[in-house]
Amino acid sequence: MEFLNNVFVAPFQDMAAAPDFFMQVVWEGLVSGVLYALIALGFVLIYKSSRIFNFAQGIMVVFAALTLVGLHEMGVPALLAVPLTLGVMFLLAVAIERVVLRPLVNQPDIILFMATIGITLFLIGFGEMIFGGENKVMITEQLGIPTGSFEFEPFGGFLLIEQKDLTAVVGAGVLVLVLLLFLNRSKMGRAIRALGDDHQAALSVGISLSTIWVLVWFIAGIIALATGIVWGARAGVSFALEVIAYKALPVLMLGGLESVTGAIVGGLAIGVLEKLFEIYWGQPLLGGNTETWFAFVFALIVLLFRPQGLFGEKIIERV
Amino acid sequence: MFYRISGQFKTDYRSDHALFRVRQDAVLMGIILLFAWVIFPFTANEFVFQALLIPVLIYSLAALGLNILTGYAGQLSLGTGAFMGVGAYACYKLVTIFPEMNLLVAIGLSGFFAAAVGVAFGLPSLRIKGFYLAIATLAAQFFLVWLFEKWAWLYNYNASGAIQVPTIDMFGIRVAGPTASSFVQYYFVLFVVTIMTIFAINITRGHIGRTWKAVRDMDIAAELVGINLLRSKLIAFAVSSYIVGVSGALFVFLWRGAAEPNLFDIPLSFRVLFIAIIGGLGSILGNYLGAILIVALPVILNILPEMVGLEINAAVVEHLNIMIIGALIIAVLIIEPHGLARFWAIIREKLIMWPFPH
Amino acid sequence: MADTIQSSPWTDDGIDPGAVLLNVDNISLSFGGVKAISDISFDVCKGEIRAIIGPNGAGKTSMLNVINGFYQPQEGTIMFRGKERRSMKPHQAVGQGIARTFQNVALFKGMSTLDNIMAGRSVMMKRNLFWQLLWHGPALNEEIEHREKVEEIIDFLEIKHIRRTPVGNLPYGLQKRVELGRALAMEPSLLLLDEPMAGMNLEEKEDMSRFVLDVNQQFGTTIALIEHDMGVVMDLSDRVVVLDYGKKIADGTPDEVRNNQDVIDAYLGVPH
Amino acid sequence: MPSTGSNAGRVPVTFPQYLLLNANRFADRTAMRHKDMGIWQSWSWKEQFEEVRAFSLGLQEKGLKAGDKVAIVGANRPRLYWTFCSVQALGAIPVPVYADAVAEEMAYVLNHAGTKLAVVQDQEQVDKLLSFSDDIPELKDIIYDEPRGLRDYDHTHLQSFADIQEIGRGVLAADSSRAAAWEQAINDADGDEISVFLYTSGTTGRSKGVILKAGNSVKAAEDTAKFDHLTENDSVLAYLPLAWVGDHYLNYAQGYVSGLCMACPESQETVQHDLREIGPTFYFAPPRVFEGLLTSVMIRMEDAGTLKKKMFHHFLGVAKKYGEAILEGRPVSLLGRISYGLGNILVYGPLKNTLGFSNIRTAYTAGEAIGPDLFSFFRSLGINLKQLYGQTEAFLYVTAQKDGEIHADTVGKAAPDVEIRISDDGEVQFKSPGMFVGYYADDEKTKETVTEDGFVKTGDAGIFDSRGDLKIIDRAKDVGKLVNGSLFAPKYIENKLKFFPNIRECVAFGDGREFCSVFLNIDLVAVGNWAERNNISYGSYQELAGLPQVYEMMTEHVDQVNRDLSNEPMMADSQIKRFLVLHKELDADDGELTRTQKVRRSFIAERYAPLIEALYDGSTEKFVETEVTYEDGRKGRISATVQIRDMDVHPASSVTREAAE
Repeated sequence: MEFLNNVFVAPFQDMAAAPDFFMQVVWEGLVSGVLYALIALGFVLIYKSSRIFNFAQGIMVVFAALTLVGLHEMGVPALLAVPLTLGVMFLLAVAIERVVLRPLVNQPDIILFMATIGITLFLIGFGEMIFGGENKVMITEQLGIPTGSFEFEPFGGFLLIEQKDLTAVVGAGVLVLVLLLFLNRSKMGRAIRALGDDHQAALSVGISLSTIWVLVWFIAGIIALATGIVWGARAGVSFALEVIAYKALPVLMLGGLESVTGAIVGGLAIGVLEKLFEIYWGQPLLGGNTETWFAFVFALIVLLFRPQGLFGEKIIERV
Repeated sequence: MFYRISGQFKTDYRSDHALFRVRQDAVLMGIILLFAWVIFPFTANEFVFQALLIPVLIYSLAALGLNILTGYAGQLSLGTGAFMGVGAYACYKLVTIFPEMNLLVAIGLSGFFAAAVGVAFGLPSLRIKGFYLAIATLAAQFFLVWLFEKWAWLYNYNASGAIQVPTIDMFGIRVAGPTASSFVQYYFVLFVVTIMTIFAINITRGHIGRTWKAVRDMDIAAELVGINLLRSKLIAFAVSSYIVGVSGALFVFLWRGAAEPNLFDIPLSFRVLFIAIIGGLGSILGNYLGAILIVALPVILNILPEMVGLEINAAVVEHLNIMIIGALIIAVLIIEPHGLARFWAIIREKLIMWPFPH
Repeated sequence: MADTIQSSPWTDDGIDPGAVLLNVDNISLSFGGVKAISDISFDVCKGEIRAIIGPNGAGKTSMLNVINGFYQPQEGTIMFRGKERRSMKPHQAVGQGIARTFQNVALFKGMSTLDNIMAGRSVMMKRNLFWQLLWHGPALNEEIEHREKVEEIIDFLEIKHIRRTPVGNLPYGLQKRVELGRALAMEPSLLLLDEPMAGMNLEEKEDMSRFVLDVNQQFGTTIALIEHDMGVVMDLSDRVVVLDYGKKIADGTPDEVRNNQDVIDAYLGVPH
Repeated sequence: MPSTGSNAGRVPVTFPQYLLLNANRFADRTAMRHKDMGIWQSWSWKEQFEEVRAFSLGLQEKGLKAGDKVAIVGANRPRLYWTFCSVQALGAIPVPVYADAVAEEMAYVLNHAGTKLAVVQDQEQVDKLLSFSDDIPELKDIIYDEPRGLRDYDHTHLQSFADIQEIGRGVLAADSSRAAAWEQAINDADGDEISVFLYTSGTTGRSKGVILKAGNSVKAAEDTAKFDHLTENDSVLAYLPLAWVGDHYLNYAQGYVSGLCMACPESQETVQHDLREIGPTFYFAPPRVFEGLLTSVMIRMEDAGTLKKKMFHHFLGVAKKYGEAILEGRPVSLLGRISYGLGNILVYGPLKNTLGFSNIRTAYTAGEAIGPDLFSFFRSLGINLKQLYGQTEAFLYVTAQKDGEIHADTVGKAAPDVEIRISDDGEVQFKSPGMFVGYYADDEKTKETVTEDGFVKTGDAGIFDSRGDLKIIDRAKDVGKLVNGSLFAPKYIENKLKFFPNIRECVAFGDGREFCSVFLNIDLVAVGNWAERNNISYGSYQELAGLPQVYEMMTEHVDQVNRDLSNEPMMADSQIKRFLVLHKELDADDGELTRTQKVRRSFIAERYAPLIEALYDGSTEKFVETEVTYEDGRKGRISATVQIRDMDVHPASSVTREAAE
């Protein structure tokens, strides 16, 4: 009885008892969710345009953040470091297209997936060798990101919202909007979207496949940099960041590999839910640290009932 | 060139289904076995045992387990490390609860725990396919490692949170624990790996192996020729996880001596996956080739600069190692997506066709 | 030698020659509101070659998919070997003696011809995991027993020279033949062929026609086939069902169907 | 298992008697293999004995009697080979027929032999026989091996091989004395029975049925089996046409006598592959097969990497230098032996293996002249390739080369127990143990062929060289004489020229003339390649053929031939004094070649009469105009001024002259 009470009643009583704390938890979850969504978005873009399940998206986040901080450490002014980092990400996109994608064109999905794992490893080794493996601090202030915080007192309680988190959410929102505009309005964007459906159709737009690939990987790089700055500001910059990239995976399961909306909604949902679960169930009942697996198990369970994910279309198998 | 197959013909199906349809293959196998069973153990020093021979065998076995699931049955798994952990923890519990139990039996049994967990996490495979399934296996990875950490019963409430291999004797010979000799441990591992490999070869060439490949190549067609997909996939999960579990038990008991939960974290899973990929998916031999490469590479990278008089600090070597493995994976995929095993197959084919190029 | 093939129990399904083997009754099937098949009924008699024809999108393949359990119809019943059923899993359909080939070759690309056909006998191979681990003994004996059957099929279809070739490397016509072999390996009492001659040249078509007829005559296998080439259909089949836009528009002998006005309209694309 | 009682100690004089003997002495050794159902199905001598007995008794039960003729039609299949012995065991006569013969030809043979039963391979042959069943009234029953597709045929006069065997087995089961009686009948044979009718494929006129007697055939086979040391440990791949004397002799006759294992290929297309699998110890192929092999070896090596190609050709050079000497046990320097040994590991061994020649102890070629380079190539690899000369009428062997006495340009000495002579007009005649007794139902032809003193005329012209080896130089009827009375054998000269890769065709003239002269056709591919390598440009065959450099090259070749001829006393006078390179390629479409690419000498002589005239009137060039047929059937005319070259003649070699005198 007590067990049932602990699982099904007590957590909700706790939530109702301290609504301000509940709101704080949801906010924290949302902020993480934004980051998950951003990484997932990078995945989706690349998958849509080239059917590549890009396992390296997570490491690109770390790599971008490291490059930014590393450049700054070498004495490059922060505001110059950003475009330079973008340049590095562009070179990376070109290199990946040349060295990896082009020779592997037309290989089965799984081979390309494996190749991105290869890229991941390479970037880990390369990044560590150049920038060292120790923790770094994100150059938040130097980039002009506000570091203060807003305090609210809803329901007679206390709610703290850090300005950098708010900036992150707003910034991410703007980035997503720009991206959606680009995809839907520009010729290049339409080509990218068409590519997922039909190579020939995309080619008939008159843009070469390699250009599109470089572009898509570059966009993924921009997103990675944005994610890296935001997450780095919260947790510091190190290869431990890579772990958060894994969080994007259940988001993809949930939202579907090809759905931009799915990535955003899935990311936010998972961010919030895992936080709630950790606070109200995980810590009191399971000894905490459930965030490592909650998202995966949750997505797995959802998928069992909806194999196509939340936003996928029903699959009709044909023979 | 040395493969001269003229005059080697089959007069019944039994010999046509033999493992070595060509005599030279059997001879080659004999030579390899001679090295593994006699020459290596009697010439190796402690370093070679610990840094090369034993880990190569254990990693090969783990990759073999993964390869059955991914290479033969086509179900991509990213959670191998955790299943190794299940095997290791199961074995630990078995030998601490039943101290009298023969270690061989304990390891054999611990595989069944891994198999059971594998089947549980394999159940979704009927509904979830491809990359979605790969992500789902990560659920097992993260959940299990978390469990190893949080479920204190698993590590007998040790303050350190780690498992420590006790001293174990078998037939009066010390096989595990800090004082066991590498020589003995090598033979122990070699024995288990040999048996498992024979089983794996047998099952992959039989009709169950064929149903796996059918499911891998085209699951809809497989279903329509009467193959029960769920059954076939679950058997693959069970067999694969069993082997992986056994390798996990060997990993801790016959090599590492102790383990913390994070030992079984995602880097281990990936390590095994790389071995399977570089070695060649859908091949038994490939696991050994891949393991040799992945295990030997850091050792060589460590030794080589010294030998030529260069001094490179350990961290750089470590990073270089990771980079090279990453580049190696990409290179192998580009040159031969089917891995080192296919390389060998091509070389063998060339030797048969010699002097003709094809 | 192929002597033994004649005495194999391939056709032993308890149905007398000429009696109804399969009866499809008022079947309707739709996907998300789109009707693929509406209210179709026909029967297939034991020992005959029954053709299902119709223009593209007529619902022919969907019909086969319903018969072998790949799709579940929303309405109607299927009677096979005297037993009525609403739905079953495809692998259960195989167990009951229904085998099929596919419009787009659906072979196991990574396997050899031999292994592909052996895979067709999966249902009949019973040795469990334990015996498989040991290999020598019962598992090997079972393997050999089935190999012998498979070799008869290989001989029958004249694909000896490609026995060990990975099917992915074979020309299209041969792939189709291997696929037929895989279906035959299931020893079906009803064989469904989905456009067995699609994409073939004249010579390949003649070969395939001969094999289809030989299968029917030598083993007494009942065959239901979909085919576009009208000449082939008329030559091969005993009776023909014509579908158009998911509806049955004619049913009868080739001659009857050939002269049916609805059929002529459908093929000429006259709107209705 | 056959009883040995009544036959103990007697030397068999028929093939069925050998079957009984082998079933005892080689009981469990493999007698027959057949690639079928993916594996080599095998039968021991004992099993083969049982198969034959069952079929034979079944035939007996169906009413087959001594003296009846049984046609055998099909590819190399164990059951068809068993039919030979089954039929012979009853004193009946097997008549193998070429399976690819056109219906008319087949009907002729069946009628001529008077076969009342045919044992055929499959539906195809059944259909063929049924298609002209009205023309062969005597043929009553057909027995087929493969039942595929025959299920719905009317089976009143059609039965499967298996069914007949079932009848035979039924007989055995019902009455155990039948087995003994069957064996007794076999043992009662004294060798005077007719063993087989072999119909010669009629290049001229109708096929003739060569009658061979059992005792003679057995004796011949025993002789040659001993000559080549064939034993029960040997194996052959039976891939030649069943009705051809070569197959019947080399596989069936020698097989029964020596107890070797005969392997039947899966199909005609897989022969090369099956050969590789089986790796026989004894092999026969006509020269064109060896030529095809050499060509394919060279073509396949073209794709190899530079280093490998270099290595390959280096060791081929080594083989050329030392290979034959080592094979024949002649002294070779240590360095040579080491080089060859290395080559054997790197090239010859693997090459032989991929060709299926690894285990070959004895290989034969015959039927036409083989190029010396081609012959040496295979011998230098360590393959004991030899030549034989034979005929259906001789039951194959007339001459054969003995191990260690091998020359590319001869067919060897008389085979064991064979007597050979050369008639005054140059024709080879022989008397041999396996010699035929006559053509079936054709006494006239028999009389034409057999001389009064019992020699068989071969129709081939030949000479003995200084070593006493026979050289076949031409068909006897084509051999002419120069004005001075010496022998002129055009084909002999043409073959020598054609062995040069640069020469595609040639026609020699000289009968009734002062000297010998030739037309040459260059090989467009070979000479074209040469021209490309030497930066010589040309627009057409005609232009290339007329180039002075090409004439230079041809002069060298002709000179080489003359040198060769000068060493042969009988041929020294046939040295080529003048030649020309034709301005167009000889073509079957223009009627200059037969469809089998043989030159039609008389037609060419008529068509190019002005050129021949020019050859003998001393002019150095001649303008000609010729009508040609293009590939699309249109006709046109080409004209050219053809150069004519004079050649120096070498003095006849004195050494050999002395020896000859």
